[in-house]
Amino acid sequence: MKLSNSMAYKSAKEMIFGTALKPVKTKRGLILGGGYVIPEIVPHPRPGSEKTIKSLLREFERANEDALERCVIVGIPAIQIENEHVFQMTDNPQWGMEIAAQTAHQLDEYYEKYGLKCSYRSTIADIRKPDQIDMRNSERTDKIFEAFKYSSKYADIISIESLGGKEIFDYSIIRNDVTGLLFGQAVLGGRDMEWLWTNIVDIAKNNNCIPGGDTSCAHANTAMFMAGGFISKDIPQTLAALSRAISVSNTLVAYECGAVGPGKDCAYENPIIKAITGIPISTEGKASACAHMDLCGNLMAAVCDLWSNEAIQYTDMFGGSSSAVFTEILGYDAAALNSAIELGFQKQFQACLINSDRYRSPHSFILCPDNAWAIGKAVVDNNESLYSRARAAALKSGELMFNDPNLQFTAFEKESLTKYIKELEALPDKEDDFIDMCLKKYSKVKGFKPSSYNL
Amino acid sequence: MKLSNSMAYKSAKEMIFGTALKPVKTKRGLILGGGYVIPEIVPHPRPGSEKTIKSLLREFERANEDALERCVIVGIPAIQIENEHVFQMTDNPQWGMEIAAQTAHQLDEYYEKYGLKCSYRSTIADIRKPDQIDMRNSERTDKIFEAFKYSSKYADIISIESLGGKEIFDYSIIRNDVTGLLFGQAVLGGRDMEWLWTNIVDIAKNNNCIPGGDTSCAHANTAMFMAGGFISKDIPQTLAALSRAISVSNTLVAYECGAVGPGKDCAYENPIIKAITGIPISTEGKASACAHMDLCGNLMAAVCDLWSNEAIQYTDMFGGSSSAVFTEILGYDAAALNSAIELGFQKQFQACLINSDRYRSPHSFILCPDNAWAIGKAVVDNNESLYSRARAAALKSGELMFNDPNLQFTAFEKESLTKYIKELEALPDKEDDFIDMCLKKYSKVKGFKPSSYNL
Amino acid sequence: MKPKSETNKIFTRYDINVEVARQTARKVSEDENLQKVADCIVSGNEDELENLVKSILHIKEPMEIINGGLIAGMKEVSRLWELGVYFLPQVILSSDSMIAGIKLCEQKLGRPMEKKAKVVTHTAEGDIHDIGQVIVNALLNAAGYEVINLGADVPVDDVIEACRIHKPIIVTGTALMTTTMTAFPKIAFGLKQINLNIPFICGGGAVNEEFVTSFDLGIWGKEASQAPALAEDALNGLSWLEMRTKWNG
Amino acid sequence: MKPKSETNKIFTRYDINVEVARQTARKVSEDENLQKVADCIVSGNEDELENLVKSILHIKEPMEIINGGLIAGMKEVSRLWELGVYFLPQVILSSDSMIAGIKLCEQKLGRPMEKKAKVVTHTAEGDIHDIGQVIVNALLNAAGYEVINLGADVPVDDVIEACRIHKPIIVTGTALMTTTMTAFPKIAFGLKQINLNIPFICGGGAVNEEFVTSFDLGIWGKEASQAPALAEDALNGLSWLEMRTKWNG
Ligand code: B12
Ligand code: B12
Repeated sequence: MKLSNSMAYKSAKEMIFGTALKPVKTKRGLILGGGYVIPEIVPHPRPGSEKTIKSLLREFERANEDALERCVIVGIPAIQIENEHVFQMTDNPQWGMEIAAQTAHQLDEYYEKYGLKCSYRSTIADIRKPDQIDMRNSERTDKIFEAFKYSSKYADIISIESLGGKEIFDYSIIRNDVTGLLFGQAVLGGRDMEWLWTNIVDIAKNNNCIPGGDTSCAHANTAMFMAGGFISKDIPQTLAALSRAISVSNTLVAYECGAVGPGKDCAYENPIIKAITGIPISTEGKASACAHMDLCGNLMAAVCDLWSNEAIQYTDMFGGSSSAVFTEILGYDAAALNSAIELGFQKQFQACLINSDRYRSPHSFILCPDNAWAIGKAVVDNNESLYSRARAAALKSGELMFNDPNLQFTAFEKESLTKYIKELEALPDKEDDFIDMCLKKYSKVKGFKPSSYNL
Repeated sequence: MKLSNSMAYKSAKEMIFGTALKPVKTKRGLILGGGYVIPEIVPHPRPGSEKTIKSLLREFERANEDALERCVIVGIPAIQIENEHVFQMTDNPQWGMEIAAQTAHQLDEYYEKYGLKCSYRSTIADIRKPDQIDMRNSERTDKIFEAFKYSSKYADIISIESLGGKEIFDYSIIRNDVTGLLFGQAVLGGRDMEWLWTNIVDIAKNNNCIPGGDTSCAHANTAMFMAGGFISKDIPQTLAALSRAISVSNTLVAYECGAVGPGKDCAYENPIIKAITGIPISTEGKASACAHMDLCGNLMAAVCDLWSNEAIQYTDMFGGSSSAVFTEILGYDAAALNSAIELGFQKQFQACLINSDRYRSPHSFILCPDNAWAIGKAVVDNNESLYSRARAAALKSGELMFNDPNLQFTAFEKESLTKYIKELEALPDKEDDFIDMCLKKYSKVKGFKPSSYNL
Repeated sequence: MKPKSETNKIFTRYDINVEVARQTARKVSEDENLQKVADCIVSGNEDELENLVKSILHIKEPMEIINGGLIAGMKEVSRLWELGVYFLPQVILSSDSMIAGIKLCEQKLGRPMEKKAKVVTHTAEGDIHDIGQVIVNALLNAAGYEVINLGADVPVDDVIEACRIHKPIIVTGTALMTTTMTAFPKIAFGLKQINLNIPFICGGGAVNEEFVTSFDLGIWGKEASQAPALAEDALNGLSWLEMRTKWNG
Repeated sequence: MKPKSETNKIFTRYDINVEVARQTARKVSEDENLQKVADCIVSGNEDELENLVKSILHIKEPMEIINGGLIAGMKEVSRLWELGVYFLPQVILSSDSMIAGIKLCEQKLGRPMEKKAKVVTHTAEGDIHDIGQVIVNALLNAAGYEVINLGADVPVDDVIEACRIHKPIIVTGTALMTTTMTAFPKIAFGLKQINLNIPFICGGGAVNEEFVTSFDLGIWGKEASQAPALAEDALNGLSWLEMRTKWNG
């Protein structure tokens, strides 16, 4: 695997929602990143429905049908549906397949009857627990690949939210330990992704399916979530920002192994990934309030190709099921963006989205297209190793944060950031040295097995 | 009462979201229509909670608290909370008051502790059923005024969704009878509002409360809802559009009697009202998908001052309670609009919103600012009577629809529209003649009592 | 079918894409006069129909006009509505016309025409959202049932009492508010207590299948247009449980 | 307090508006050495603390160091955390340091220091979202409990078995998925069947008060920071029902 050494976009100014340098075409002809933004709805089954394959099929049938029907009712021209596997669907790969097959059939019907352009992403659950099993060698690992094989027969796109390095990340995030984030996310997570995605891409190719991409959800979103909003006291916002910058190193690996996008919605690092690779990305923001909060609800649409809601549990609302309601909301968001494209106001519209959240928090600040591009540049300019590029990304984002006087910090956030940057600067330059250091430092972490990462 | 004879705005071009010619200042200093858009969240109690005052107080306490807390968490600078009375709150005016008092207290706390700018609208339920009681003389009528008196002690703003003319409207809407809409909405609804609002404005003044405004929800939204989306077969979209145009005649009456805004969110006729009066308006669009669909989810934000969600039932979602989640969504919508204002891109942003829905349906078409203004102009130019201005509005909107070649119709919609316009043209010019005709024509409608309207 | 505007990025007018080829009503009678009556029904022209029926009553038996013209025409209307050609107001106007026509015939007959059976309809206590019920009333009327219309905001006990008195083949309820739908299980309970196992069709935006099938007698009605077929089943002797199995789940 | 930026239209940084005046830790001991130990705990510096404890152990009794330095320092940390001055990582690092210090003292003592009581913690079967549990572990540890940490994705029977063996004063569960939280009532049922009426504190994003209080033994835990106080109540002999009344409802 060759580490990226150049930027797909010459500058952030060229980046805009709806268009990616390398668009992706799905089975029913829908093009992602091909000039307009497409909503991606993610319904989630209700508790209890996972008990039998029959009830789970019925649950997804309803949730997906409601979404498709709502498209026709309000005139949404195109939609992508994502079904994230619940544990049972990957643990019984046959289940995942039956649901994928049913969904593909539903899409076909709407495509035939109404001309609704639609595609389907199936996201396999990473059921490997780094601290409990050998990541490359366990029954659960086998099941994951089986699930990929089965689901890719029917899905347009396959994805995963992989868990490599999670044991070290979890240990570090609650200890203010940015070294541990580098090690867990970039070194371990990146290695796990390389191994995983080499295999996934093969499977996808064999089944004429699109290898979508991965996310550092397990790490950077945990950090974002814990940093929370303006009354949380879990971790400082600045640490979440650094975790996000670092995550580029591992998430990028999926594309370096042959994934072509669209990137997973929950990968808030996707603007940086798009700047480097030119692949189409799915992002989520304000409508994902249904699942978790972030402080960049508008900003995240600035360079999206698909616009998503993270995951909405199926339930009844006055206006129809939650799946229908959120499809409608996403559909209108996309319509406004596409309207801007059609009118030639996309740059002005983008500016409004960015300006809404640029200084709302350190985490949102680094995801603005200009900063995202700059961080991407640091990544490709320091491509000696997964480690070196992650460290460069973190340092760059620190620099950016400190240099913009409009970005405000609480005293604690600022203090912490100063400490993180000092710590990062003091780290060894070579990945090998860094790994040696970390293997020692984290040897006592419960369940950490270097062999899981071939170390 | 003098019928409006001039436009507050010289042209539609001057109309923009966030700013109204006649801003309104609420108790804690929050200014509505004073330069930026404010989210208005409307939580609705869960079934069962209405059983006792204790459980209802607790329900609203939670829903309101979640909304306020979410503002602080994600940094929303200002919010208006609306509580629409459920039947029990108006039927027992004391209940409505206790909830208003509790809410005012909650707002005070957040204002003191965090500086969150906030206000409270209490909307009394119109519990008069035109076909079953005398609108001006019944126990229920008394209770409504009592509820206004009690709630206005604590609320910043009071509103109602009045039901005058509903019996004739309901009869007519399912019979494709545009004459009945004119009679029910403009003649009867307008007369009811005049009587109602003369009293409400007095009560508000006595309690240092703002008389907000009314809506033709009972008529035009029922029509909009029945016209539905692209697979409904209840009534033609063109009839919903005419019902909307007509509704201006009655909704306007509240302001002619002294209401000063903000107009009620569910009044989709508000852009026209704003063009005529210059008052600040609340509107709803995409986020009100949680309550009902419309085909103008983006468009409705084009000239809004408050941006609302209609009503969201309290429930748990992954990301928090539905009240918190929708506050966050509305908050981001408002942030993008305010960002456009700050950047000076408000006209471009507005164009994107309008372009998204302009040709989505006949109903959305007539609510675009240019058309809204033109309809408003027809209203003030034909102000001999409630009837004449409603008829002029309907004819004008028909003309607009027919004259724009980009607006598409189904064959049935077009046929129907042709028929409605012919029917409207053939009607008498004088209101008295029209009333005579209608009193005869609708005498057999079950429960219709002309005395309810002093006819 | 293939998409009409492959390039439309903002919205798609699916209604225009799929607009049903506009079928017209079929001929229902060889008899010129009866066909004219049916035509009036199909076009929903009440005034014209009344004049027509008055004049034909001189030359035809009332029951012949009812069966061969009025009801035959209404059947065509129902067919067009089910095909998606007709919209609701067209059905209502036709139904109004038919009722007016039948009234004239009944005057001539000197007795009311026999209805298929009685049905009771209502909108839940505390709820004034009755448009759904109004539609149901019109459709059941048009299908030949005697509709005992209790109106909106009807107390639980009044519904039970009406059922006790009228012994309808079905009772319907409409609720659009989650705070009012709770009346339905109470009504069902009350009916069972006096041994009236009447199928209780519940509809309206607030209720869903899960809720309505959570109490005995309840059958969920999704669309008002299902009301006549539901009544038909009850008329044919299906129990509430059989009806639920057929329509729900 | 008055709003800081009356004109900010887009967002307000409430965190900056309300940032708590940065209090510092108070002095906990007159003894210079013990105060140094406490300072290390407060700053969460594990390496320095270990060196310090090693050297002081030559001149002080282990139990004196534990009580007068380590635990006293940790109490200050808890106070700052409750005041909103300290963030979670600061608490965790302090707790790590304290544990390391206690270990050294125990070596000198020649026996483990006595813990307050045993607690069992786990994350629900099928669920790998265990950060909530990790926080709970650290806080309970820091508060002097012996934590039997069963980890994530723990089968129902394993939780029951662990309770049977360890007889903890409380058992905790974390579930972030609505599809996994269903394990909790099963565990509660299993515990009752073998007559273990252990307060079962359930937390995690998926569960709410309503759900957790719908089964016996269940007490809803909103914030991980409540865990030590909950354990304290159990230690003081409160039954699960008394605890539920106090913490929920
Ligand atoms: C129009 C409307 C009104 C009109 C009512 C007009 C009328 N006479 O019905 C007016 C303005 C008066 C009104 C008032 C209020 N409303 Co209102 N209203 C609506 C709206 C926008 C549309 C309802 C409608 O007419 N639908 C069209 C009909 C055709 O649909 P339907 O009845 O569901 O019927 C369909 C099916 O359900 C089925 N069906 C129905 N019955 C039956 C029966 C059988 C046998 C069968 C087979 C089928 C069937 O067939 C139909 C389709 O074919 C809804 C929005 C929504 N999402 O529903 C809110 C809504 C129902 N209203 C709401 C509220 C809160 C109110 C008020 C309390 C507001 C206030 N504070 O003033 C008051 C109510 C006061 C009271 N005590 O009742 C809430 C209810 C919340 C809740 N679930 O509890 C809703 C959901 C809107 C919201 N805010 O979210 N409202
Ligand atoms: C980070 C994260 C992950 C990480 C998990 C990291 C980890 N080791 O925990 C990763 C990426 C691995 C992940 C994976 C998945 N996730 Co996830 N994840 C999240 C996210 C964004 C944040 C969770 C988090 O860490 N919160 C921070 C902690 C501190 O909060 P907490 O545990 O709730 O604890 C607080 C309180 O509850 C309390 N508490 C907790 N326990 C206890 C105990 C006691 C005794 C007490 C007193 C208090 C207490 O204290 C804490 C506050 O002080 C949430 C979003 C959300 N809204 O929750 C989704 C979420 C939980 N995930 C979700 C899903 C669907 C998944 C996947 C299935 C996705 C997929 N297809 O791959 C997989 C799960 C696979 C599996 N079998 O488990 C859904 C769950 C939906 C549902 N309700 O069923 C959520 C809600 C997001 C969404 N899509 O909407 N996820």
